[in-house]
Amino acid sequence: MLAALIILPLVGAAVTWLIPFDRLRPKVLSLFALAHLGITILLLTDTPPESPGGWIHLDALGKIVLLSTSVLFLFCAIYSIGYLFYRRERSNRVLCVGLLVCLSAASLVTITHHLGLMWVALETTTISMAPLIYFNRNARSIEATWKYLLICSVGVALALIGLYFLAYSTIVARVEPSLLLDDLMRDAGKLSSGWVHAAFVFLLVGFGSKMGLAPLHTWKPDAYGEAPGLVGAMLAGGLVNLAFLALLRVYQLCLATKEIAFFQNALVVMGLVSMIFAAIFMARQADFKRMLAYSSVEHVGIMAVALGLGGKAIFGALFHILANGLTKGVLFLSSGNIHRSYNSKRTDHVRGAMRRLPWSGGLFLAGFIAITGSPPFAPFISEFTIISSAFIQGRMLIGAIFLISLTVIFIGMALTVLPMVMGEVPSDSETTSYRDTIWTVGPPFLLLLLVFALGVWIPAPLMSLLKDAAALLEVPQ
Amino acid sequence: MISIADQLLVLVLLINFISLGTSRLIFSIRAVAVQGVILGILPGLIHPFSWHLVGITVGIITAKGFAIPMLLNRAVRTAEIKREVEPFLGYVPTLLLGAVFTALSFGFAGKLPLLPEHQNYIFVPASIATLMTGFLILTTRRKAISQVIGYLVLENGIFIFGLLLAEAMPIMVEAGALLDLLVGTFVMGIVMNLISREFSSLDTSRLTSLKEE
Amino acid sequence: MTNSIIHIFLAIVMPPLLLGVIGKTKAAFAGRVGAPFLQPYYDIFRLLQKGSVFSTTTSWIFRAGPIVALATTAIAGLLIPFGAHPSPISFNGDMILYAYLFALGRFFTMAAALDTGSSFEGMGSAREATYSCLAEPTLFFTLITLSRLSGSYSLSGMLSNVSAGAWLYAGPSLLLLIGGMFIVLLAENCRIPFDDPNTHLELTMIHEVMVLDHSGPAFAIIQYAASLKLFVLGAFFVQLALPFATGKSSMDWGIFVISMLFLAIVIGVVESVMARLRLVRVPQLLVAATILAAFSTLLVIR
Amino acid sequence: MHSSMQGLFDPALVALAAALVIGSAGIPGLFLRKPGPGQVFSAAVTILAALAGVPATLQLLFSNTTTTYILEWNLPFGPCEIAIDSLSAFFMLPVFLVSAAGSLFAVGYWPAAEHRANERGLTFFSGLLASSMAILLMARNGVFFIMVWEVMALSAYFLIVTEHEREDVRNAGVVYLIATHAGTAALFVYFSLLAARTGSFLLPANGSLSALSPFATFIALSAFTGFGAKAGIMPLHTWLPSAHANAPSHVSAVMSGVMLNMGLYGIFRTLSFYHDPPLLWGGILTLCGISSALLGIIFAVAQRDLKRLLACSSIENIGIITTGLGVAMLGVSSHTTTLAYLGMAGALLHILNHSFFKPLLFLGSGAIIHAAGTREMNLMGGLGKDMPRAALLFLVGSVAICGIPPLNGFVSEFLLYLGFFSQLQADSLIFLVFLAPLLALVGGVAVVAFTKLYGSVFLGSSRSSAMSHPHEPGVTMLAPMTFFALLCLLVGFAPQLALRLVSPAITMFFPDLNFAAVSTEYGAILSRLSLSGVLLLAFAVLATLLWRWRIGLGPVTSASTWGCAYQRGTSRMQYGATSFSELAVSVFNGIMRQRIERPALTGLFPAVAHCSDHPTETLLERIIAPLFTLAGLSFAFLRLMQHGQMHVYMMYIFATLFILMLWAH
Repeated sequence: MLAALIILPLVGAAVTWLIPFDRLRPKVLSLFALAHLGITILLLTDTPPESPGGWIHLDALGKIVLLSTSVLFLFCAIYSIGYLFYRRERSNRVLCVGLLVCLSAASLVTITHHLGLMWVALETTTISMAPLIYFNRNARSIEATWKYLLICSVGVALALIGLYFLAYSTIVARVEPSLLLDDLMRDAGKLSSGWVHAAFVFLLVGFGSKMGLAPLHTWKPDAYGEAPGLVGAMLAGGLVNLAFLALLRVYQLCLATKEIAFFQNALVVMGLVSMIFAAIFMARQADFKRMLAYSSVEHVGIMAVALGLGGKAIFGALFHILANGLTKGVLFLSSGNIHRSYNSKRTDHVRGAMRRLPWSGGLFLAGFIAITGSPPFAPFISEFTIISSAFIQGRMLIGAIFLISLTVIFIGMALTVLPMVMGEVPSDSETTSYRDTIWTVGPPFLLLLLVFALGVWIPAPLMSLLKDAAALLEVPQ
Repeated sequence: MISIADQLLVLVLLINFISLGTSRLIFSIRAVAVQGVILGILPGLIHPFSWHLVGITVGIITAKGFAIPMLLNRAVRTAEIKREVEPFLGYVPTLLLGAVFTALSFGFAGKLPLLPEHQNYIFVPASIATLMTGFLILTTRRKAISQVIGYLVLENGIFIFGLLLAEAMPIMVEAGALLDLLVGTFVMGIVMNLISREFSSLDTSRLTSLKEE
Repeated sequence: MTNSIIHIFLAIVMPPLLLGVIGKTKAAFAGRVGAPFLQPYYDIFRLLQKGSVFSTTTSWIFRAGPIVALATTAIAGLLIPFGAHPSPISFNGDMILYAYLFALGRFFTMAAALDTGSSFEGMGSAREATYSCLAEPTLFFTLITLSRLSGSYSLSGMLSNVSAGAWLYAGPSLLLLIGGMFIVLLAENCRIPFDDPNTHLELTMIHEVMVLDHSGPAFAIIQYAASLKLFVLGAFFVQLALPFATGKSSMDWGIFVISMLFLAIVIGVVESVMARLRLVRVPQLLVAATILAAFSTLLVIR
Repeated sequence: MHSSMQGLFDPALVALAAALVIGSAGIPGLFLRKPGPGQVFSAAVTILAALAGVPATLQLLFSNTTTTYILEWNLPFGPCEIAIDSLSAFFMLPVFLVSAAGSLFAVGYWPAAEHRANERGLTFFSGLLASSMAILLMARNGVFFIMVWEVMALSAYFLIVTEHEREDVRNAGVVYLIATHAGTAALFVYFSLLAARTGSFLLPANGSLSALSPFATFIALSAFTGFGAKAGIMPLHTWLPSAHANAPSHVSAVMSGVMLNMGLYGIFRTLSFYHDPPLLWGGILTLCGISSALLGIIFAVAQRDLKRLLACSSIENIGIITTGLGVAMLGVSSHTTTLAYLGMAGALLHILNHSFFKPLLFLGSGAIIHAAGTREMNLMGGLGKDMPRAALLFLVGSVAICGIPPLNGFVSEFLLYLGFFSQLQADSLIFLVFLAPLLALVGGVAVVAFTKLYGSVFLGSSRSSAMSHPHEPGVTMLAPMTFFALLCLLVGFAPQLALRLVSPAITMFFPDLNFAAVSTEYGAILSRLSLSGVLLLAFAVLATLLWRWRIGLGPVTSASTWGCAYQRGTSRMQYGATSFSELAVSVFNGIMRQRIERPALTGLFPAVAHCSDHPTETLLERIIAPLFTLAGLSFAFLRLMQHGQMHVYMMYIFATLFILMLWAH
């Protein structure tokens, strides 16, 4: 069953590679995405025990990330049917194949407990996304791909050093050398602290640069800005969470070593820095896709801060994985539509989107409201949990900085988004063949409904799942 | 045997300096290739014979010694650029910095809590020094190709450290690391070819159109 | 009961007499014989006999203006005590009603003026609005001081308490009050130095210009209401300035009437010896009055 | 009414149901292809729901029992309680009345047939706004409160930007959205701190908290900021004028008449938690209140836009209410029952009054705009002849809002005056009495503002040809206005009834104070007040009759206004709105600046020239806008960090690594 999770997308990749028709591929893609989601749900309902040797083990944390990734992927796949219809000028073979390979690697990240294997899978997702960012085949997209590739590779290389340090610390401690999470946590007490500390730093920086924490985020605006909408959605809603999952694993290890304080403080500081960066770069943003990229920087910052705060905020962080992922889907997909229709992603060209594309414009506006943490949408739940726990823990300064940068970000985003969607369409604006269709509007709309539903009511199973996951990250007394 | 490994590592350090000092890309590519070959030999010197060892050695030598350099050479040829002109930091300063870093890494390695059997080899300082060299190249060179070279040197540094735990680490992680290096650089190579087609140069200082104005 | 009847009788009959007295005084200063004391009564009756002309631009507001002005002043007259005698209607906080009734009257007078659509009347009502809202605080400071001195929250209470005795322990503040209140009295009734009831240079006028278009009975009502207002505010001032009270009721009524006439003479004197202020100076004088009253309040509550 | 409902069903549920029905009233319209039926349907449903809700609310108000319901929700913020006590019920009354009236007014004012583009959204969000406000008053869980609060704020935003093709509307919307979001941020702090204090997100019971506990003042201040921003208390009022001015009039009526109350409700609720508020809180509230009242009305005088003037006067009235609340708090802190009672009674009664006359005026302004086609007062005039009924109703509103007897505005201010005076004999808080002259000044300036408004709109003759055939509004527009006018008169002439309406809320607010004596005493005083009001009316009627009789005797002729011997008077020579207020504005020049561009006239026969004036938003244009520009510039400078230079990006990474390494060891 677990193997199917990995193999099915690979099979899909092979199939889509062989299909000669561009019109057919997205539909096949959606079929495989649907199957993947089905398997995921089966796995969530009855989870297989961990494999002998403990390499493969789907625990609560993995489940959350797997679920959000799979759901988001399904909607992106369906969206691609409508979207690629408007991109008939070029073959979508690489796109579909890349997406499926990435999905397979992503599933592997979520189900493995072997840090080395997880690292390999993570690097695979990075590489498999590179050609997708280059989908538009122009100078800007090639530059974006280049930066994305080099920075992420360096980051992941640093993570590898971190892993080596961990392994070496086991050797130094004369315990059975291994990179299995469970073994490491068992022997955590004995490991030599010097190496472990160094390992944590390298892992934080490595996975942080993949996740896009400031100031390691420099690739994000370029990659998100140049990639097609659905690729952006997968990057911002999927890959980010995978990197975060890797950080969660490190966090578990820190908890086991009882030397969590430094890691938590580092997370809080980097998270706040990311939010402040986002606040600075969000204001007067001339390109709405880059704006979304900075919003993604903001939200990984939020997750990092939540993780660093610990306590109740952990719940917020875990719920934010879902909330942020799905909301980013809404934003990127609808922004993709707007981009198609105006053939520009400059905010001074795009005006009156609600007039020209009532659905896409409205969805974009709603997504903006949701992502800035306004109820009744899911991100509000997580963000409020985090803020309140910051204040309840008496960490006023953190709470204050958090809240202030949220407000500044809201102002910046509002000043960018509202002029786009409101008002009249300028007479001189370019017109394209794009029209809102059920295929391009349906997926983001359903995602928005999902975000709304999660904002007012969390289903009991999901709630228990979140609680279990949070229990894994509780500071042991 | 081990002592030979040490001398080889000294060679590796020298190669670092070469790649820092030279301005001719072809030359530094060759240097890195040689470095890769040496690294391929090293495991054979420090570990008892096993087929797994052979596999790794062969894999590394083919990847680091031949596949990747070929790729880079092709990129250089298609882009028709011979040398790294106006680096962000001059060659002499980078060499000096490299020297400083190497010295520091030796000093630093002395303080690390190493296994006694690793104490008296220069594996750790060499790996740190190579890492530092990689950083230096990445941060001081503008051309895309020299940054790939920097990335390779970085990976080599990591690999040297990996030697310390070759027997501790299951094969598939090493293989995975290797594979990633390969695929990563391979994709980079493709991208670079695309770049050279788009811009007819691999100078990343030309790749600065994506920024906040 | 009898006192109430006398109160109402005086309120109805006496007001125009004050105007007559003022006129006589001014005439005396000018070395003329002047119109008889009862001239204002004649005027009002003559006006009542006349027909009336209404501007085509006006609506019912224009007609309502004088009536509301009269009604409000009359009710205010029922709230204020005459001399030592308490007023017919009196309850805690009636002083606030007293102050706000004038506001109601003013609102409708101004509306009526604006209803004619004449630029002059608009000008007049603009001035009236501004100056009266500057005069408002002075009245309240006065009320505060009195209420503090008397410990009562109704006009009758606080005014009947002010007596020769009060002057002994609160002399300075009362003096300041009288200064302030006299200015307000002149301003509210549009006398010199704020306004000139019988000039014909419209540009310089405040109240008179607002009623330019009223004619016949309406104008009669306005005239009467104006005199009543002078009477009502005057009663307040007299009770403040000349708080003489013998125990005997009839005596007190006599004292009240005499002191009202004396007030009229004083006003006449002031109007004869002073010139009209330039409009820009008017607010300054009003603010000065406010400051006087505020000081008096500070003196009593510190 | 009450007794009939008693046995049937629980009024709280009725109120909740009514709120939900109102909220969903606009939904069918969204799916109907034909415009019109949806609007009419929603109006009808809303009115019916209100008819059910008002008696229920009244019953809840007078029954001192509070029934609590637990709403099933699966969010990690503890149980979600819903309850209606007297305070909630009191605030809920206007919600039903005004929203119902507004929905009826909309049918005539914003006919679906003429506004196909935006009518559906307008109807839907109006319903949502109303119901969210009603539910807000029931929320007893902090997080649920914030959620409903934000729904309210957002639906108000969408109502404001109904005509978003207009530039100024968009700007107004942005300013509003930013202001309300900042306010919500303050509320996040507020509820978090409250939870930190009580251990759960449930709102604490009356008087259960002590102000001596840590952070109490911090909690109160965050509440004042968050709720004050919504209520428009100075200096958090900047969003208010443009938002109210640019929304459709019936929306402005709801926003100004009810939504501002929600901010006040938050403050009231917060203060009800504490049994020992320190003097500081009352002091802050009083100070902010009186300054909002004064500055608000001074801003109002200078406006030339009809609805902006009304909006500024909302700031004034909210200020008066806040002053009353502050005085009441001072009374509690100093244990003077009379002061607490009078302040609270004045404040609550003024809330009620404000939600009567302000909707009346805003609806009236809607009728005016409908008739005149402009909001610019300088272009109007003489509308009173074309729309006499609307003019009469508007007059009632204007007199009421100036706080002039015998209408309702005066009653609440009267109570406040009594409160100010009540400390005169005591030795503590004696300086409160200085509020009286200030409030008097506010009243005086209000008279200037509203004579200006009424005079320049309804009186005289039309100042421009811009007005397109003014006409009397239809019955759907007149009926709501009449309703509110009658309410104003009722409260004005029978204030003792109104006092009975507010007293349950007061007793609930101060559970441990006994108001029996004072309430009877002031009830008596108010009845005297109503007597004198009746007397005034009677006298006016008598005078009118006499006068009519006199008129009958003499000949009555009509001619054009006497131009003081000037023969060529035109209607453009009338005193316009700006010229009327020019003198008053010049008096308050320092506070309220009116930017006037005067042409330089030279020579004997100067060429044609134009003079323009523009009342400035002191806080917004002098302080906030420059701050934003500054922030924008500094951010633009910082954005250079993202310069596209690859190797520097690498340096960022290694620098981070290095710093973290140093930190780790």
